[in-house]
Amino acid sequence: MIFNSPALSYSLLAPILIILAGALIGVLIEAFVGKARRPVVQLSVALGSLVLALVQVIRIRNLSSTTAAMGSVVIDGPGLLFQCAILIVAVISIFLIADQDNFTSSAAALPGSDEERQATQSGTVLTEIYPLTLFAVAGMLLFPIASDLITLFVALEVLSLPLYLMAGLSRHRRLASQEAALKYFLLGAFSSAFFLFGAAYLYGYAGTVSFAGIHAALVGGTGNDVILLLGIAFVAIGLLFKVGAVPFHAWSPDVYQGAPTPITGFMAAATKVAAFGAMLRLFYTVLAEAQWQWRPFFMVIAIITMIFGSLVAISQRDVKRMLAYSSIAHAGFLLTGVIALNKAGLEASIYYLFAYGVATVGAFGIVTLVRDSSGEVSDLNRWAGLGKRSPWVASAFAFFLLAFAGIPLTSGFIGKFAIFSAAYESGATAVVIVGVLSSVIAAFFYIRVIVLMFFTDATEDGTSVVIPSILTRLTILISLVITVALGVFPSPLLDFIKPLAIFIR
Amino acid sequence: MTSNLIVYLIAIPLLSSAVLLLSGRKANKWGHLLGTLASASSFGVGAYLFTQMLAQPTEERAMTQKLFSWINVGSFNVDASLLLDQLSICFVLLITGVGTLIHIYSISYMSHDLDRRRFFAYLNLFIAAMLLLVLGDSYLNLYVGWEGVGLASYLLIGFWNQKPTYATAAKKAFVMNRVGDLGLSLAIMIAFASMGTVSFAGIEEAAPKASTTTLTAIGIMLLIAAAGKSAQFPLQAWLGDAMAGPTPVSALIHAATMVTAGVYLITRSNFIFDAAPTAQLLVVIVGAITLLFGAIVGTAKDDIKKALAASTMSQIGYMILAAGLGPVGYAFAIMHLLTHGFFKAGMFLGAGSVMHGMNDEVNMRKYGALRKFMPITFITFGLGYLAIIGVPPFAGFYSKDMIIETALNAGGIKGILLGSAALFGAGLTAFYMTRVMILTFTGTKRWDDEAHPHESPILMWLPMAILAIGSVLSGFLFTRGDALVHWLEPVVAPHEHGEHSELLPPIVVSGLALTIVLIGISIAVMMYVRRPVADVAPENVSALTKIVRQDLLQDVANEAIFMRPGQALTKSLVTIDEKVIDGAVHGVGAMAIGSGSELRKTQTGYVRSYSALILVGAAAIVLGIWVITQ
Amino acid sequence: MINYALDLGQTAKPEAVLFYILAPLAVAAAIGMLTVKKAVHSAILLAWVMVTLAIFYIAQDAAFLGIVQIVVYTGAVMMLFLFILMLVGVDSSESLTETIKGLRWIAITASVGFGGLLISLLGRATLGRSTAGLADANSNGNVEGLAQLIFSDYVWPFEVISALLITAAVGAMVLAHHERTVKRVTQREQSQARFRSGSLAAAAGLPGPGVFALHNAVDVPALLPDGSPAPSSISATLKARGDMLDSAQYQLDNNDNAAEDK
Amino acid sequence: MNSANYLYLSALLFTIGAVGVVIRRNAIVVFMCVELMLNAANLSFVTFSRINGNLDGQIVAFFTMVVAACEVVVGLAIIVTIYRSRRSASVDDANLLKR
Amino acid sequence: MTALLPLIGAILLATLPKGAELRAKQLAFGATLVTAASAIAMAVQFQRDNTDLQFVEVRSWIPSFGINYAVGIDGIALVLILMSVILAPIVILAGWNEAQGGRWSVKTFYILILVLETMMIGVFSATDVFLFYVIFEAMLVPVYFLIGGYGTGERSAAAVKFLLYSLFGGLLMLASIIALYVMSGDQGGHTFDLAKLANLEMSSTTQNFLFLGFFIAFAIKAPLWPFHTWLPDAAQSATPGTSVLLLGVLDKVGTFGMIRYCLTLFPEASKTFTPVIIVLAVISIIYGAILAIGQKDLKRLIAFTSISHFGFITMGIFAMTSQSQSGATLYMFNHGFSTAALFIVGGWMIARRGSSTIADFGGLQRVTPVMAWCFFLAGMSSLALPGLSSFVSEFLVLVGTYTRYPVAAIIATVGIILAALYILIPVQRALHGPTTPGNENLADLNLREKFAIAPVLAAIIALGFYPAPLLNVINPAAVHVNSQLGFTDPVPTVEGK
Repeated sequence: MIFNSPALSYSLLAPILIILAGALIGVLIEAFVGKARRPVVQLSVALGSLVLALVQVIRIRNLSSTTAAMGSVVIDGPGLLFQCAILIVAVISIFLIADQDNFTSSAAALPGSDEERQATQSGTVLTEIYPLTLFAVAGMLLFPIASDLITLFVALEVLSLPLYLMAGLSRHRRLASQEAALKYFLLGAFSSAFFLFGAAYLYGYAGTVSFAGIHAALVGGTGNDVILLLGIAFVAIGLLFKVGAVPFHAWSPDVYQGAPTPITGFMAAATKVAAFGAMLRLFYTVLAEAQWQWRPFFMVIAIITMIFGSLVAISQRDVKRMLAYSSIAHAGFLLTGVIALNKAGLEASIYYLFAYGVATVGAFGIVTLVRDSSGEVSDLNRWAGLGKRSPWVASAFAFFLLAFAGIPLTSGFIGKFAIFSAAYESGATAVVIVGVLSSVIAAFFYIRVIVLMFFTDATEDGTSVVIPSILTRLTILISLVITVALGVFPSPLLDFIKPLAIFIR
Repeated sequence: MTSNLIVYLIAIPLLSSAVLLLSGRKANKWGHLLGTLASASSFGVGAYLFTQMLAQPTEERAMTQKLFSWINVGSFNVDASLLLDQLSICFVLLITGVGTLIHIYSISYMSHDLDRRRFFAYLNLFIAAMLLLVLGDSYLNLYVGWEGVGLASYLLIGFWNQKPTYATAAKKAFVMNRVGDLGLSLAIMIAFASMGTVSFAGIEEAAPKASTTTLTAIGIMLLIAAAGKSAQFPLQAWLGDAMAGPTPVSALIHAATMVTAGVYLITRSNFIFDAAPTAQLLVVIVGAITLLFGAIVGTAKDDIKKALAASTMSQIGYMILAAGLGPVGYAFAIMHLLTHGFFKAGMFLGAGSVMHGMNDEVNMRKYGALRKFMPITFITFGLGYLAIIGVPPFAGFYSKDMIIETALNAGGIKGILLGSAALFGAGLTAFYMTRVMILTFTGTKRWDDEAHPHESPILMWLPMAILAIGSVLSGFLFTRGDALVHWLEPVVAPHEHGEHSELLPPIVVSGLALTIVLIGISIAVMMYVRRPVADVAPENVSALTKIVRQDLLQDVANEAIFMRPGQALTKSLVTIDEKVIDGAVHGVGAMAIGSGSELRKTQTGYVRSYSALILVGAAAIVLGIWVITQ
Repeated sequence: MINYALDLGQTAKPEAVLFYILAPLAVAAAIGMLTVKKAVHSAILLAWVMVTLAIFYIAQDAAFLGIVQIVVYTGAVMMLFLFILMLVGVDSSESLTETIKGLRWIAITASVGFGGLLISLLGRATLGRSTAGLADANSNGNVEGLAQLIFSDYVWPFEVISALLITAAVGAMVLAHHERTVKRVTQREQSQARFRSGSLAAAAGLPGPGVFALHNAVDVPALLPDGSPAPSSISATLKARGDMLDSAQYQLDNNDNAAEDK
Repeated sequence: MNSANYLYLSALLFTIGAVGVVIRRNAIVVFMCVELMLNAANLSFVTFSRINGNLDGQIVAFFTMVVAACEVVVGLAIIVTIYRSRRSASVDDANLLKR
Repeated sequence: MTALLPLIGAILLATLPKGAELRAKQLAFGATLVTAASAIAMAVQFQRDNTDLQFVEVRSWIPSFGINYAVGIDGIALVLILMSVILAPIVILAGWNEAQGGRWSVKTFYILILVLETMMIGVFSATDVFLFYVIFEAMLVPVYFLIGGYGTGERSAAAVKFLLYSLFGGLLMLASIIALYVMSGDQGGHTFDLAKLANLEMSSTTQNFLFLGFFIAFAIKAPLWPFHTWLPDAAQSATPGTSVLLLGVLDKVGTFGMIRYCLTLFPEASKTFTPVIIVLAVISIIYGAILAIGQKDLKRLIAFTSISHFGFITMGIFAMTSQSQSGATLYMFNHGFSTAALFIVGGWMIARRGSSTIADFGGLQRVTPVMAWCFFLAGMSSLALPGLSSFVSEFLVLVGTYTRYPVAAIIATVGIILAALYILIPVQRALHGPTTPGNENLADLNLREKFAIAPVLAAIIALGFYPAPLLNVINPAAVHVNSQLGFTDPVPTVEGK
């Protein structure tokens, strides 16, 4: 028996390795660097590794169309684009995460205990957030380029576990935050089980776990489709859970609301990119030939998701919950991109994911700013009159909402247009029409928030906008600039995406 | 070219009106003078043009002036162009002549009104619009003038609009006129659609080739227009209320000129009516009904102006009747129009003079024995009276007699019916006009002591006197050698004598008419001279009288047929708009919100129900697979 | 058994016997897991299922996995569960009455539907090939075969999984590790504080765990099972001095009432 | 005996695990049910590994065990945290976030 | 392009310091004046008889979707742009103080106005369907804030209703645009060029559906019965200036869109739907008029009159004769001015009285004669009094419609009677009668206000007598539109001179 030593092509894996290295350094910093200097050092390390990874991703874009790590991953255009998007979203989010006011000072202390108070007063901060974030980013980077089921599953867990943890680390309303972590974890594990079960069937069907092998089996299959379909179904459930599609969405409002807001923003934006990246790869390359079986299911799910997300968002009273339902609706819109199953759909999805991700981080960034004496205020009624007190913050938020609503001259519009036209091109007219109609419903609740901020007089209790720290300001500003730029002048990005958006099998 | 002057007829008063309106209070001192001067200059231009026309041979008398191309879209070409021919010059002279007199009268009559300048501006505006009406060379130009006089009429009726009833009267007049305008615009549309032109000349040329149906449709629409403007049945109701305006306005607009525009329209459109017998028949029916209607209403009016208004309505009924009789009647219609312009304007001015002396009292039952206090008014009014009831040789005799005669000769049962109506109308006219005379000038005084009746100043009585002279002489002048008939021949189709055999010889007709007039006078004398006149209208009168006092229920009918259903419709539509249409919109919204909050309940907050949801979703997908792999 | 389409070839007789004995037991244990009240029992039943599965792994030529299943899964992971169960309260038992309206029906319908359809579908499936067996793959030994794959083809996920382990470690630390902001109070200091607090009652300390005493002062007699004070439980001196308190006020039912009043 | 029987068993165990997640209230038991589901999946992998004649399935099962171990660490940490805050391990009590 | 001028103004405004209200107003006014001047200069250069698009400018915008920044105007667009740029300074001058009661600063108000003006010019000149759609939708935002931020009463509800209603229509249009885009891809390359899209081949069913997508969007915008209910609410709540821009200009985008997009892109479907649309238009005319009569609020009343007027415009467009088509465009222009006059003067009345309920006024003619006269004249223009500009257009529409759809024209003509009622009733209640308590001390127009309203009224009168300058520009374009659809005017049954 001869052992072939594996060729890993480290340069192609470098982005992930850089992030992992950053994470490990972060863990070591926890052990060896003094408390006072930790936040700065951690932030620099995290930021540095993210930027470095981004640079590396861009550097290897011409080396693309290669498999690496013994076929465990595929480095191709779309993969790199997803990685880019994730890294950019992560860079923006990291500033927000760096604003430590949002995290508990001592996760182990009981909520409301003296210990917690003392920890907070002593200025202790939870710098473990940084390595955890980096681990999650590493998982996300791996998720859309994974090209076998094992890597996909591992990546799924790598990105999920840190998020489960971080969801429970809010400084304010800690019970709710812990509850969010519990819910996210239990349901996440539940859906992972489905995913794994599906993977088992796919393996059973194809006799291999590699995507190429599954595709080959699909093309030249000998048995009937039952095992395959079960496999697709269960794997899809796992992925649909991550993107928050109905009926696998139920976790997202609760988790979005309970988690610390910067984490919510990061999670909402980056997880979506990663999960849709994986989904697009799986369904565009591996399972494209089985489209007659899975597309009808996806159409139904997309339609239900769009309508449900939009309708339920209307009656929300909490801004984070509302954004959660909005993200559900957006998951529906993005599913139309999966359904499209053509190159235009892929390009549109990538564009949409990036635009949506950036705007989401920005919007959640603003949510962190609206506080009262006991912390962040996410009750919408208390946002009334925000436009009067802090016109700039309110305007920025309104702009993000308009982008979500897909009003022209914002990035959301171009995304919506692109993704719907791709879906229409593929003949999914019904989905497009439902999409358009639910956009109207969606617009309704975005506008409601705008009304509340600008046209309603403030209630007497003093909700105020804190002066944003320089970091938060950076997050919001970058998101805003990108959102405007993508709305008015989307060409550079579209042109950048176009030649790269070709999956290799 | 003299035709270049035509535009000044209109431009002078229009400009004057604009100056008066825009210059504001600064012009209060001289505004009335400017207005009068403008009207007089316009009359001067008109008179000059008239002399120029007289100097031309018959065929070349008509002249046109093209100002500019007004609307030019595709084949729809309308020039702003004026036509002065034998028919329009009659009107020009009447409008500017009587108009000028009334301007003069108004200087004094309105001297105490703070807004006299505005009054003159409106009068000038009216003169300009009315001149445009009669000078326009196409229906569309006519339409501009047509609505213009409506606007002026609205403004003048509502001149004292701080009184709500007056404002309402103005509105009523405008709206009912608009009903007529509807007819006019439809007539224009039909004409354009079928003949591709809207000018008089063009339609006259095309009319013979057009189908009778088309022409009848146009004719009926024009009749509606005429009925609206000339207060003919069934659009007569506004005229009585229009007396809310200052008396000179009533004299000029609601007696002499504007209300006769319908007659002008029908006469001008002779080429259409002549080829559309059905429309023509309708015209005479409308005329006959209105002349009786007005006369009957007039018998029960105690308000001197309303009595005169009813009389106007009736007299215009005569004119319409005549115009409806075709080529034989047009000239007589115009003749009656002109004579009526003199005597009715004179009488209105007389009534104004009486009111002037009586603290603006209009109720004749509060008059009595004014002859002594207002001799000039009495005389001028009396001359007008004699003219209107048709006593020879006053003007009304000639014109009305001709109409009665023509009507009788219209042939067959139609002729007899129309003739009888005209004759009966003459009797009624005699009755109610005598009643007016008696109640106002003779008998015992019934006025309060606060009233100090006095004669009006010269500026007021002079115009009355001139008009009185007109009422005496004009009829004789027009008929001498059939002057007016021949003058108008080129416009209205040539007179074809002997088409119908005469039912009765003219002398018999005249005799018959005079007899009936005498009967009317006698009844009036019996009723109001022999018996004392109460200073309030008696209540214990027959049901018929009550109905007549209510203008034969015209307002009741209008209210019942149009106003109340209209209001109900408006109200219900407003409700429907709010509840049904907007309600549907809101309903959709509410449905979205409602279903949102229902669906929201699925988010129970229990992890276990979420996992159940995932399980259900998975089961559903498995079921789907189960179905498709069946 | 019903004749399903899914025919993957026959196994050896002993394996069949093994399966028909163990599989029903595993299913029974799994169902039992759902129906027992105590979490600990559930854990034991789960461990049994896992052991069963380990046996099946070994039966299916996955010897390494079978051993790992027992050592790692049943041994380590289930131990962790049991530790936590101890922490949370080993005796805590859960009422099995459903509190969320309608959920039980939904759960039963969905699960019967899901399971039934799944099994029915499996019965319908064909793979177009029969069991290949692992004889070839395991020709160099099962462990060697796995090692070959793990360190060549699947080395990348294997490396990445280390990230998972670190995450788990960091996570556990974040949630459990107390950052000391003040010096920990030593036992000595605690005891000194008790005695200096001014009240002698505090000095005695609280009763130890598992002791059903409502009062721990020396002047209160213990209670006999019938509720009467035990005469031997109190010092005669105190009794003589009359300092003994009436233990009736600490009767169980009285105390319940007192607690409620509070 | 047909090898497919392992698959039926696996499906059955998976379903039972899923039901357990839905009907049990104790967070730890719920989590154990998830473990049961993972085990069921592993059984499928091992069975398919034999059917397919390669060891990939066993590799996945092996990875699953590692992943499950990590998950257990994190999950139990979360459960303990919430237990310490609430003195309850019932998932029904964690019901602040809803609607 | 002229479009950029107001935008530059807006940016300049944004740089102004907080307190400088007067400076902001002056700057905004100046910017709109310069824009107007430049637009008029452009109009002078416009070649009348050339039916091609002029002042064409094409720049690549989003090449990957085939989207260009492509503009160009024909006679119809020119007239509408002129109307917009002329109304803008008038609105600013007339509503000099109307931003004061708003939620935000005066500066913001004028920034929004100027941004809106930019978009107005853009939307009329776009020849790229995508560009048009972008501006069409983006325009909603400034208007939304103008209504919601500076309006009165239930302003936020009205603003939301307006926005949602418009968005609904807009998104239906988006669906159609997507379909067009996809089809263009199938037929020789993705493009949004209007001319190229007009030549797409598609089945009649497809065409019908896509037509509806566009038409409903425009019918909501215009607004046509039964999509009108947002308008009265919006008009009631908006400031007069906003209302002028909303009804006078913005809603014209709807009717303009019908000409430019519905007719051009879907000629067959346009023909198919014409009967339905004519019926809707006639219903709008009568319904709007009757509802106007029933209104108690002055602004709502004006809004409903506009619904009636938009009925006329729509009818004119779809009757597709040269008279009706030219008339419809002219109507758009004239309606802009007469509604502007009504809203501006009505706004002054309301501002002075502090109430928009008609019953609260009374006898204004005595107290404020100039204002009363202006209102009266505006009202006369609204009821299309011959001699005023709106008469020409209304009559052209009617006469043009009659030649093809006589019954519709006849019913529509009944509207002129109702018009008399809906104008004269408020005139009587507000201006006539005794001066009611609360109205005795109202101030008459000041010099600024006179300057603001004078050009509007002058235009109304002058164009009534001499509409040729506009008609000459409109006619070729209108004929071009009709001939594209293969329509020629019906020939009169009798050839006359």
